[in-house]
Amino acid sequence: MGLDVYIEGLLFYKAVPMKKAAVAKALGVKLEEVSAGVAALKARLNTGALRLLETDDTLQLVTAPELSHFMEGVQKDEIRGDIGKAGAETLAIILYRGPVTRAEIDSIRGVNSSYILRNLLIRGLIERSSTKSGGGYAFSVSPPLLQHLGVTEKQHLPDYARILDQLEAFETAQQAET
Amino acid sequence: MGLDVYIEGLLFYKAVPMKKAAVAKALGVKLEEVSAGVAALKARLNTGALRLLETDDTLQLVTAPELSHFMEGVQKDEIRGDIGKAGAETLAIILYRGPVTRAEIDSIRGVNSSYILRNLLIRGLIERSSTKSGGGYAFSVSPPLLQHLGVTEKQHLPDYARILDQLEAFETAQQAET
Amino acid sequence: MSTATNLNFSIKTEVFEGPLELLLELVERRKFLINDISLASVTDEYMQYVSDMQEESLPNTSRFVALAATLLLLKSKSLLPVLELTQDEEESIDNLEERLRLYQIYRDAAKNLMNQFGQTMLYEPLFAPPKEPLFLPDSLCTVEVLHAAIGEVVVQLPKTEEKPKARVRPTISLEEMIDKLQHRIEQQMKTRFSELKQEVTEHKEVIVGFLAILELVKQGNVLVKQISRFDDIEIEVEQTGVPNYH
Repeated sequence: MGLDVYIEGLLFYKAVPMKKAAVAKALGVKLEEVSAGVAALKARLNTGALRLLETDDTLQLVTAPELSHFMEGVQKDEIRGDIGKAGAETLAIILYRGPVTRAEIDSIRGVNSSYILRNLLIRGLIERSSTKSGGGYAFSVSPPLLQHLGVTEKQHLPDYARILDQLEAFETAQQAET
Repeated sequence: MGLDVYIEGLLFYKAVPMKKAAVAKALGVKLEEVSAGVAALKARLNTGALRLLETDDTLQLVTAPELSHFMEGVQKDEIRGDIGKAGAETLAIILYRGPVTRAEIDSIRGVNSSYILRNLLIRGLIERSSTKSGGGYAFSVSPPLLQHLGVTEKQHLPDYARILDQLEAFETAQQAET
Repeated sequence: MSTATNLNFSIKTEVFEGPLELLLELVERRKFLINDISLASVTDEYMQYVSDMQEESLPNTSRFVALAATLLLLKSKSLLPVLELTQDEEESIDNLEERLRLYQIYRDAAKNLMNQFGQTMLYEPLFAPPKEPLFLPDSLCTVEVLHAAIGEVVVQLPKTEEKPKARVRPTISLEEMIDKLQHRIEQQMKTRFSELKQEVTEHKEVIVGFLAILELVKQGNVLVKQISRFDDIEIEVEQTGVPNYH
């Protein structure tokens, strides 16, 4: 059996997002081998009901976007579909620039974002981790955020490439000036 | 998409055995049609980690028997692992402040606790009960854990009154804000 | 009613969380690109909005005032090119354009996110309690560890004033800021704005009055006469030519 089968079994059993490092450890393989297994699993799942949801450091099995309408009728939980202007701006910065500190977010938005960050953390839409330098937290994309956006990885967002191009063009222009 | 995909998605989401009649109802089809979908699903799943477990009147997604040795190891590792810092914090909140809802725990911790609560529930450290208002669950420490901790009266927990006062002051302030 | 007031009408009813959001809205509303010319041209509207905010003692006004200072410098410079700015000031003007461009990219991305959020959900399994009840305590399940953990939780409780709701006066008001700038320009240009200022008392009038003078200088509606080589330059304003903003 291929590594993809073990990854699938493990993620099915856990049912919640798993750190890629924990997957590698449970399988007794290196992180790079997990990546190969992930690619194989994604390809195989393609015709069924499940998809592999991937953030920078986690993996999770979820239902396919094509099923979302049907699933919506099956499930009971009320989905809070509103994130507001401030929430959306903060999420955009985290999606395209994350992991990113509060100071960076504040500086881009020109306002204090601590209240909205707390709100997004409580809703599970973002995750925080200690920064390498040790000063405060860095915020990054969480699996539930991708679940709510209906994509299995952030690169699949409809305008991901376009926005990334714009950001690159901006930075190139800035460097040219200095 | 074939009926097999809908059945797979539904069983994956429910995560427990489902009556075939309930599956038929959720899909809006007849029982015979479910049988056809089940056959297709079984054939498709054959190469992956999941299998469709069928009794006379129920259906359930399970891991393949070929993986059973691996899955046992995973379960053992899970038992050996500890609940972690976040788990201890969440458990402590439930011990001191319980019965307490997830929303209250999330607000106190400032992050989403749903995955941690799942783990504490699976380990039998906490219990959940429906709230009086009907909105979600309230969590309390399980009787075996109380016994394990040697706690007969919550009031005897160290700093009990002071900590509860501080938590209450915080929650009152939060409510005043919203 | 002047044109400036009309333009402000719909802006007034909107609530802006931050100064960049307001500024971008003003620029885009006129279908302008972001550059020093467009920023200078929306300065009046920006000042008007902040002035109203200040009058209503809205929270976070100070944020808007800080950016207003940069905008006024930018506008003053565009109208009076001889005005000398410090390097810091030049940078803050350049930075403003850059910050606004970067903010615009994320703001646009945010609009799409808002439309997409919650539309197509990918579901994870419901929680299924174990069939046979387990009890798996670990080394952290002791009263000592949990006491320490709750202590940590209590220490980490956020301060409740995090949510911006207190209505505080901005630390620096628009008037103070304009006073300072005016003083500088007076020094540099040796003009007599103060004479005009004496005629107006309301702070809003000071603000728009100042902007109006800058406009008048630009438009050549002001008679500048040099009385002698070493004298002050006097500015004479025809009262009918001053736009009435209020």
